[in-house]
Amino acid sequence: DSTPITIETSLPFTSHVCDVPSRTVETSPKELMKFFRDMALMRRMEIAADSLYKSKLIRGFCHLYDGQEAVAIGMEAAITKKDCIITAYRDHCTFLGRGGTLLQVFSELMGRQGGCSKGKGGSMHFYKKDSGFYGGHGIVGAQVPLGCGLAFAQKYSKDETVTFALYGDGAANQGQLFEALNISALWDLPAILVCENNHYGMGTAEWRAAKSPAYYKRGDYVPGLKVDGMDVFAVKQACKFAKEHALKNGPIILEMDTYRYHGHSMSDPGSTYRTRDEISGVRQERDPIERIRKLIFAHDIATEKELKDIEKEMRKEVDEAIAQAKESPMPDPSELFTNVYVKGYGVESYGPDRKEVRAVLP
Amino acid sequence: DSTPITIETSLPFTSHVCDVPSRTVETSPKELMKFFRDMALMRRMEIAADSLYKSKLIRGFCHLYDGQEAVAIGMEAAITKKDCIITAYRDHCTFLGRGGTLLQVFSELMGRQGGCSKGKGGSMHFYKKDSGFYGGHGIVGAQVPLGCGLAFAQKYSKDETVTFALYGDGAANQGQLFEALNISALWDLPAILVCENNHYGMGTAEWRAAKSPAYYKRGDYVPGLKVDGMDVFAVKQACKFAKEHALKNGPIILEMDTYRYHGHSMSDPGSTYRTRDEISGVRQERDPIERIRKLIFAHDIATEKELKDIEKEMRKEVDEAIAQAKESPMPDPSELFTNVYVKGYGVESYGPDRKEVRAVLP
Amino acid sequence: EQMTVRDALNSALDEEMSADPKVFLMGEEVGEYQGAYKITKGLLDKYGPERVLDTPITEAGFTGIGVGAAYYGLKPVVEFMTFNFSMQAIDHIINSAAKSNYMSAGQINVPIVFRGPNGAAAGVGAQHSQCYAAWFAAVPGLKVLAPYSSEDARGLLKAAIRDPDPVVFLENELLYGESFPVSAEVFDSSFCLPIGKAKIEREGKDITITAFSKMVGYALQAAEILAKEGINAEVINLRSIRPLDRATINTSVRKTNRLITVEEGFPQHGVGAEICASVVEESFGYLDAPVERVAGADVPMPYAANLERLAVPQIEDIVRAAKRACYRSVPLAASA
Amino acid sequence: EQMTVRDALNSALDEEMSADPKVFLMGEEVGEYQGAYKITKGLLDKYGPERVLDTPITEAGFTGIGVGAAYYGLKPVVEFMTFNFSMQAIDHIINSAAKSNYMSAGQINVPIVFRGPNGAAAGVGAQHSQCYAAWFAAVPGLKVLAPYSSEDARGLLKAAIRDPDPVVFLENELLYGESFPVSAEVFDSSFCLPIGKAKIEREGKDITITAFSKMVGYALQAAEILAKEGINAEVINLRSIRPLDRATINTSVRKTNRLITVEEGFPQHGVGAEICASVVEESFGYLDAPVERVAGADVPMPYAANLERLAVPQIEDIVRAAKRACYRSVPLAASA
Ligand SMILES: Cc1ncc(C[n+]2csc(CCOP(=O)(O)OP(=O)(O)O)c2C)c(N)n1
Ligand SMILES: Cc1ncc(C[n+]2csc(CCOP(=O)(O)OP(=O)(O)O)c2C)c(N)n1
Ligand SMILES: [Mg+2]
Ligand SMILES: [Mg+2]
Repeated sequence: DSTPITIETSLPFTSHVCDVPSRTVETSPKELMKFFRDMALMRRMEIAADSLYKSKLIRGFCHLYDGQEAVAIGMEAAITKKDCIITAYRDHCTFLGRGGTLLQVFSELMGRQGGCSKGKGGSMHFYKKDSGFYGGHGIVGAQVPLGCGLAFAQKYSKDETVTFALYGDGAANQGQLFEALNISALWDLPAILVCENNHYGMGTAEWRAAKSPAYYKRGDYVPGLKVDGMDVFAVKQACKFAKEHALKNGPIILEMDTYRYHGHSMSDPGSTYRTRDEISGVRQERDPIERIRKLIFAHDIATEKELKDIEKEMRKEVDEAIAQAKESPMPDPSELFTNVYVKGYGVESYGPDRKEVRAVLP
Repeated sequence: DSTPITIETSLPFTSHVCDVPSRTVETSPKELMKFFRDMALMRRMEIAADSLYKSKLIRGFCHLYDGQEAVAIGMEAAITKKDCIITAYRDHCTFLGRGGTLLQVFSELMGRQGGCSKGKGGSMHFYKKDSGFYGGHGIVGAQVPLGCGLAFAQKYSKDETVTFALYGDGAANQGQLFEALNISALWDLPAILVCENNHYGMGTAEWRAAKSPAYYKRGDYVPGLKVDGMDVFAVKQACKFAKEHALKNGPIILEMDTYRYHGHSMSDPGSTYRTRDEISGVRQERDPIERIRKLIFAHDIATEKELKDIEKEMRKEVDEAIAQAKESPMPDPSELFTNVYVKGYGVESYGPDRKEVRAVLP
Repeated sequence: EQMTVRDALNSALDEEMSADPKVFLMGEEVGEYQGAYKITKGLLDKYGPERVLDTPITEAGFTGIGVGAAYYGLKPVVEFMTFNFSMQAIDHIINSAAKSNYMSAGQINVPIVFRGPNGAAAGVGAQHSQCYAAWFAAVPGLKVLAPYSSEDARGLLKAAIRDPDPVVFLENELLYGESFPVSAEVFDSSFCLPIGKAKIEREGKDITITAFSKMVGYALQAAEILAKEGINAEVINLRSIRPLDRATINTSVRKTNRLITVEEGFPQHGVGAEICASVVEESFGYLDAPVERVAGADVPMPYAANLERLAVPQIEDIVRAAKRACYRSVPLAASA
Repeated sequence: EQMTVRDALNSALDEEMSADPKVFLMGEEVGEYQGAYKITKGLLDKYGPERVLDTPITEAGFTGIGVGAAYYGLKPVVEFMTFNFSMQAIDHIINSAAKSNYMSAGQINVPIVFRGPNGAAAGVGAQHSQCYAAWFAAVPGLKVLAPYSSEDARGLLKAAIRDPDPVVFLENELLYGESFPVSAEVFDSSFCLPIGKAKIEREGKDITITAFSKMVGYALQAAEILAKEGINAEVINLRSIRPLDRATINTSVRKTNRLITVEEGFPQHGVGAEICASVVEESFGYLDAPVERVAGADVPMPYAANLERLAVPQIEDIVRAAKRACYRSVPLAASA
């Protein structure tokens, strides 16, 4: 059902040295249902990852995205797979948004062959180059210049596409971001810097890490927009606006006001540096999925039961993917030595006991 | 003669999120004569360094400061030796301003024992810790966080002093500067960032390296002042203002509009990326020494001949220092192994042929 | 009595801060969060926000600030959440810290400690698992320490903080929670270990095994296994990678005539290569078998558990290499 | 015919840019200024500002941008004015470039070249003289090349640009102006040298000398002197530090039974240490004398001319070490 429905974004946009997009957006029952379904799937996937971690099937770092779903979904709704996305370690949902599968996600998280990086990357290093997803980066801030480099390549190749480089409020203070922004502005690169401001960098509240936590203004001479990142329509509208802007005028910053429900990673209970009231307040008043649920009801698009059924379906999809992923074998030991290089020139590479384990690189 | 004389700075100051200091400054015949003498000495020293380089007595990189003298002199006039200064590789005159001697300068430049770093540092690495000069740094931008660290230590030690960290227009784009500024602002450090904007970073004009070459504004949420860096009184006034500001409110940026007459370093003729007219225009209209000479005449403080005599005297001082420096011996070969550590624990260190040359570290 | 490595580090920081008001801590999450790995737990409460400083995630900036404060005479202890992030700040560690005393002919010494977990942890992938021991210890002007036990951690961290030169202090996340027996002496607030001295953890006569950090534990376990097969291994805990205690290593090899080096880092230009070269230079004639290097695999760290296990030395790798070295007493060529 | 190293590099860049529109150059002063050392002279004029990009002095930013462009499939050649400044960007070289192909299981390869002068120049002091060969070549995922002659420079740079993996290309400022004889083949635009292969610059039977970059010239001159004293040295120009051509080195040592390694970088964990370890591992029984390492002094680079000379290997250091190795044929211990 594609009947147009006109709605307003939750809040007006606030801008820095640029126009503001309109608050009025058009949607349809179909789009509303899609947003609900996609976000519910992400939510469920992350909850499941949490359990898998607790049962020790996922190891190391694991950063969950629940609460921030509207950013990934709204952004995808505004762009195509020819546009590029690059993000940090909190990358499961971004990958899913780009068309990655649950099976790839869970296989990667459990270090199996079926993972999107064949089990070699892990939670922080998801990629899907064929639909413009360039990772999954573990070093805070690094993905921003990398994303500007993708934008450079798009412009160099005259592709008329743009790159969205996502980073956190903590990352927003990184010097390399300012370096890359200056170069992007000098060269008019179609780079959109998306600050996912979830208000904490690990245990540090934004104002403790930034003298000026108005991240949409931090580009100084680069335009910026502040966006309600819990409202998928605001995100979509802002990303559309930004893409047009970037193709014409070069870089722009989007600050997405969002929230992560989980702790920073699995070792962080997420409750020492913020109150439980704060978290439940956001859940009650700003949750991106609940917002869509309400809109669906308001426009009589589906019943409570129908939405619950969808959520059950999502849960089932997730459970099935996990079951399948568990069947995916561990990588073959020979994979230890593959992909070090594209071209290995037949030289030798070594294992810990080099007299016992060595391989000739292809 | 300390009779007060009231003058106006060449231009009004332009400010960014702060008040402007008054253009009216008080001076005296004595101060005017001192400024003339000090700047003339610097000028002569740098010209002599140029000749020494050309006769191969100075090796490697050598970055000259002629044209920018008003910054070093005006800054010193506003502060004490308990305040700290840190700068980049263009450091000869800053060192002299802090009370270093010509003999130390030329000895260091020629790699002799008498140098301020005993010949081990070279042109880019002058220091005078006993009067608050912390170098002389070769890596573009690095001195800015280092300077903020000095300011941190001053505040930590409750010394009520400040640090001036000098950097070029090219360095102004370095990410570490933005990182250090954010931290300095969060911690209210008494750090004064002095951008010596000589309009070129090597062969790159400011606007080719910076989307926004308004360096006094680049601190965004940090106040800034734009200052005529060719007017020693404007510099002095701004530095006084900045010191007071920094002690009370934390960091501030001073952009000094200045000019280097020489090329970037000795291998750069300095004339491929700018016109000879531009250079001679600055010399004729904005030269910091000529400005003082005119003021001295305008206030009938000395005659043309008297000033010429001073310049001759400076030349003689410089020539004598060079002659003396030439007598200073090369460092003793044993110095190769000194100062690697303060505390060497009696371990061995090695020369290229370790079986032949090794030393026990003290 | 027992003490965890975490407590050893925490108590060392605490005591040195209490002894010298110039000592202060800075880094990400060291204060209110009590440290990402809780090494700085309780110190903000005890010493206040002027001496325990939470920084933004801007390693280049805060490291530069730390080094500048050390120029002035303070004694900063800079925590990297892990040493992987030190690469963003490495220019300050090398060019601003390590070289200043030399360039200034002794005017500007830099009493600073850079500390944090180094090398492989568990399941954290390629960007979070690198060992920086060989890199940092290549650079004159730096001192590089790598504790294994609680005694090491406590004694070496105290030594590092008191030292007038820049010290890179490489911890291991997987050891933080491990308990070690410690003597009464170690509990004393004056306790301190010498920089530049290795420790013979286990005496032996048949083969020398050098290791540092977590690998010391593996080497000791390998030595137990070897003992059962009649091979009596001497295990050297390097403690200091720079200065490297060449004397202790060579003395041991001159006794055992055989050498295995163990490390988790990449093999090429590693600590093992240096030790091998140092022994060949000083004690060539004493070697009865080729030196065996056991090191991290020559690949970025994979995530999958089975591959990760293959990528870092295991006890059996050490045992196997040791046996190879011991069963071969005549140079290869001679027997070929 | 003769060609300078500068012309060799310049022509290689020119030809590869003309052959492949995906190749572009970026760095400080590479365009309008024609390169700080004039390696990119004329290329802005020829290829325009879209393919020859002057950057601000922000190494972390522009290196990250270069790596990102390579992710997308372009072939950036990133110039560091000198490799000393690569430390500001080293996180991108290691974590963003070297590890991506592995972490993505082959999805994201990174066809990029990082080039510029490396190591000691003349009179530029401690912060501008570091050799990064051992550091970079420690890291799996990178390839590290170090040309000596014009043939090397041309053939290896072309190979680096065509290679699908990240290559660190270490030049030497003091060689830029040097002329070398080159064959007609080298002038051909298809000319290319294999990555991972060393070159035997001079055959000999008495001792093997390994070297790279400027030190190859010193080794050759030392070999001339040694020849007059009846010592016939084989000189190996490594060309590739990673992959290291262990086969060529070991084959040579099995013939000569003696080895000297020469490099300008710091000794600890250096290229010499690795070569020594590799030879001990593979050819221990063939060694008739301890391996001799000749390397930069274990100190930051001093400025004064006399100290600087003492801080880097001289021809006489190589000659002396070679003689020591040759006059001693029996292991030390045996004679002790
Ligand atoms: C350079 C660097 N320093 C430190 C870390 C450790 N670390 C990982 S995530 C993180 C917090 C980042 O916060 P933010 O940018 O707000 O992103 P969020 O996790 O909230 O999505 C830190 C400190 C790192 N990965 N890289
Ligand atoms: C990180 C780094 N990159 C490059 C260089 C080489 N370099 C030395 S000075 C310089 C230009 C700096 O210009 P600016 O900051 O304007 O200072 P000025 O020389 O004009 O005083 C460059 C590119 C360096 N020393 N450090
Ligand atoms: Mg955040
Ligand atoms: Mg400049």
